[in-house]
Amino acid sequence: MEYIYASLLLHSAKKDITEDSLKNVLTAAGINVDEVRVKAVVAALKEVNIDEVLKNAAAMPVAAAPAAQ
Amino acid sequence: MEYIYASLLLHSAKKDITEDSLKNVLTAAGINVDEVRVKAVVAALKEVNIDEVLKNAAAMPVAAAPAAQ
Amino acid sequence: MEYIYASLLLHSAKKDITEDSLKNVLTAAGINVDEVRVKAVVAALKEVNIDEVLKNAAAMPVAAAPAAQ
Amino acid sequence: MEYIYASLLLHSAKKDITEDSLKNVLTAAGINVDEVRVKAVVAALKEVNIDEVLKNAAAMPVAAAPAAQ
Amino acid sequence: MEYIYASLLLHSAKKDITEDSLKNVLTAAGINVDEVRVKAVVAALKEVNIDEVLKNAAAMPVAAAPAAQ
Amino acid sequence: MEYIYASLLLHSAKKDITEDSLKNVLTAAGINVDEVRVKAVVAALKEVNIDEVLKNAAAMPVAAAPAAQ
Amino acid sequence: MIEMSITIQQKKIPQWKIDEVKELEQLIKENKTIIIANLEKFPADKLHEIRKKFRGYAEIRVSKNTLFKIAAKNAGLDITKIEKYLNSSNAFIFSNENPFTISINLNKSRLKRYAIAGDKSDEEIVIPAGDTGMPAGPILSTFGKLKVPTRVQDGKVAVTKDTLIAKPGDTIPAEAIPILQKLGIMPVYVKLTMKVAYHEGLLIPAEELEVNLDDYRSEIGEAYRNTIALGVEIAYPVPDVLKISITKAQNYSLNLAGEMGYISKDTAEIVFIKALAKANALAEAINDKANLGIQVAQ
Repeated sequence: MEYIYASLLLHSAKKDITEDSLKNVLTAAGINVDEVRVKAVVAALKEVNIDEVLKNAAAMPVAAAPAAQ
Repeated sequence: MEYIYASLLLHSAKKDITEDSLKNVLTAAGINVDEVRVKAVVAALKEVNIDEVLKNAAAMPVAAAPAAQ
Repeated sequence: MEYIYASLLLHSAKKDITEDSLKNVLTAAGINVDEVRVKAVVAALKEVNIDEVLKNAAAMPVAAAPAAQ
Repeated sequence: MEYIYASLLLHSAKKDITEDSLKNVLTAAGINVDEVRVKAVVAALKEVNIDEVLKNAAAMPVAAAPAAQ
Repeated sequence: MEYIYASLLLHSAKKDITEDSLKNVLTAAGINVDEVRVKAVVAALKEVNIDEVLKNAAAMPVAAAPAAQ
Repeated sequence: MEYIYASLLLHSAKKDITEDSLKNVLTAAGINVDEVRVKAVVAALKEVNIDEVLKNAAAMPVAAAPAAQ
Repeated sequence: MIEMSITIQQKKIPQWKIDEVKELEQLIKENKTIIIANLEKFPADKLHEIRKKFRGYAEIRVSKNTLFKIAAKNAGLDITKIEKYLNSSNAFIFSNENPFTISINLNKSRLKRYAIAGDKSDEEIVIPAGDTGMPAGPILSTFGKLKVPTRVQDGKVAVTKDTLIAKPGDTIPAEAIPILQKLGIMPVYVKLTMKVAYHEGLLIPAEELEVNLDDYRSEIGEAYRNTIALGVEIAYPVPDVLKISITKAQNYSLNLAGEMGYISKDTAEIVFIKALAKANALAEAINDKANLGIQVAQ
């Protein structure tokens, strides 16, 4: 989840999520950055409206309690 | 929520959440760090079992039960 | 909601919610105090078990907002 | 949660939430003010659109954080 | 479900779902295409507002995602 | 989500999800393949037991209840 | 004028009236709160029950308006403000309590009575299922008119299902009245209706005196949820709040991963859940349109 946390960190700070900004954050957290994954994340996020996703996540009704434990 | 994402990033990278590590991550994200907030968050997180919370978060996505004080 | 926030502030500080204490807080917040409302709030809150209400508010499933779009 | 109650009191009275106004309210409620915390809360609130947060409050996916007591 | 996955692949890539495009995708995945079924799926999807269906699916409680242990 | 649908298509056709097979399917769908993302998805899926995940995913009430209008 | 007539006719005034004015004057001077309540339609025999409940912090007096007026004037009250409430039959409540406390307690000390023709119900009236003890006979058709399902059991009428016959505010059907009496259902409230409160120079009209405690409860709940939401958003450094912040961040992260199809060990499940949810929804949608025999994966 590191790449997602880092992306949301940037997003909630209203910074652009670019390969560089993402790498900076991950590196600062002491993570060995996987270039491929960074590129993939940035590319995938371009296709997603993050605010929309978060809004829906918040509006989500009492969700699916996992079927079994 | 920046402080939380940064903390989760550190946590999932298995790094200690200290004032320094948190500041590093936030700064790398281009955020003007508020020393006082960093101190307060780090101190409060010391009392939280993050793994436990994440496990519950995943298992029960929505069921309000904040502490009543 | 000012009168309610002021009352909850007093409550969480473990102070009695009296006409005087309520007026003090409201005035300190720069609010022109309505004497009649203060009286009404103080009388009403005497009858309400605030801790109980807070506990229920917390326990209420946040489902409150189904994705109703 | 006194600092938040006090902040929302000011907000709902359409007053600016400054270190001074917050301290005034807290003091009026008989609370020993923690300067550091006041600073932290005021700084944090500056980055947040309170109205927006309140609008979404009902939809909050407040999960899994039962009172630790 | 292969026919559905293939249709969703085309849809999310913003391609028309035709008998040819569907057959192409299925064949590329090494699947023996059933012409009748292809026809049926393409015909049925014409009568459906796919975006609408997906939006409803997304609005469903999907939050539960137990973190991998 | 194209990469995911393509992976699901291959998986449900009982084909290995390799960089080549994934690229084939995506190309057949008329998608400009992003090599990096293909690599990232294939690498990530290697760490995941898809059958297990799908079983769990399907067991979620979520999957069970599409808006049945 | 009144004073004049008093002086002139003093000898004809019975002693009890003079005493009463004196007593009222005393009560007015000694109490911060005076509430004028309507006694019309209030059964006099119920007054003592309310008095009993108020004993110790409020005194209820039934007096003639003219006597109260004189007493008020003597006590230095600005009579012009309350004059318009001094008509018909009134009770006067004297207390040093907050007027809203009196209002709340009047509400709590309300009594109930049987309905009479023309009454509106103050609460939901439900005829409960079960044996009514009433012998079968013409009463059966009354139950029928009220659409209450019955059957006869050992010669007695038994109601087979809880049946609502009036909601609060509805006029109670006349034919139901004897049945309600036999069943011991008292759907009409007896309470003193406040007209106005006079409190330390403030005049508070009846509408403002009504206190709805449930409204307060729901406002407190709302305020609390707002507070938590704001605390969560700014990561207010209290462990219990941070737990919720973390949960929220995690929920957001998982959903974002799911929507963008980001697969890792932690996110594979949410990604596939979302993909499957969409695939299932689509399969179901076209299954409805044309019977394709597609098995919705379950």
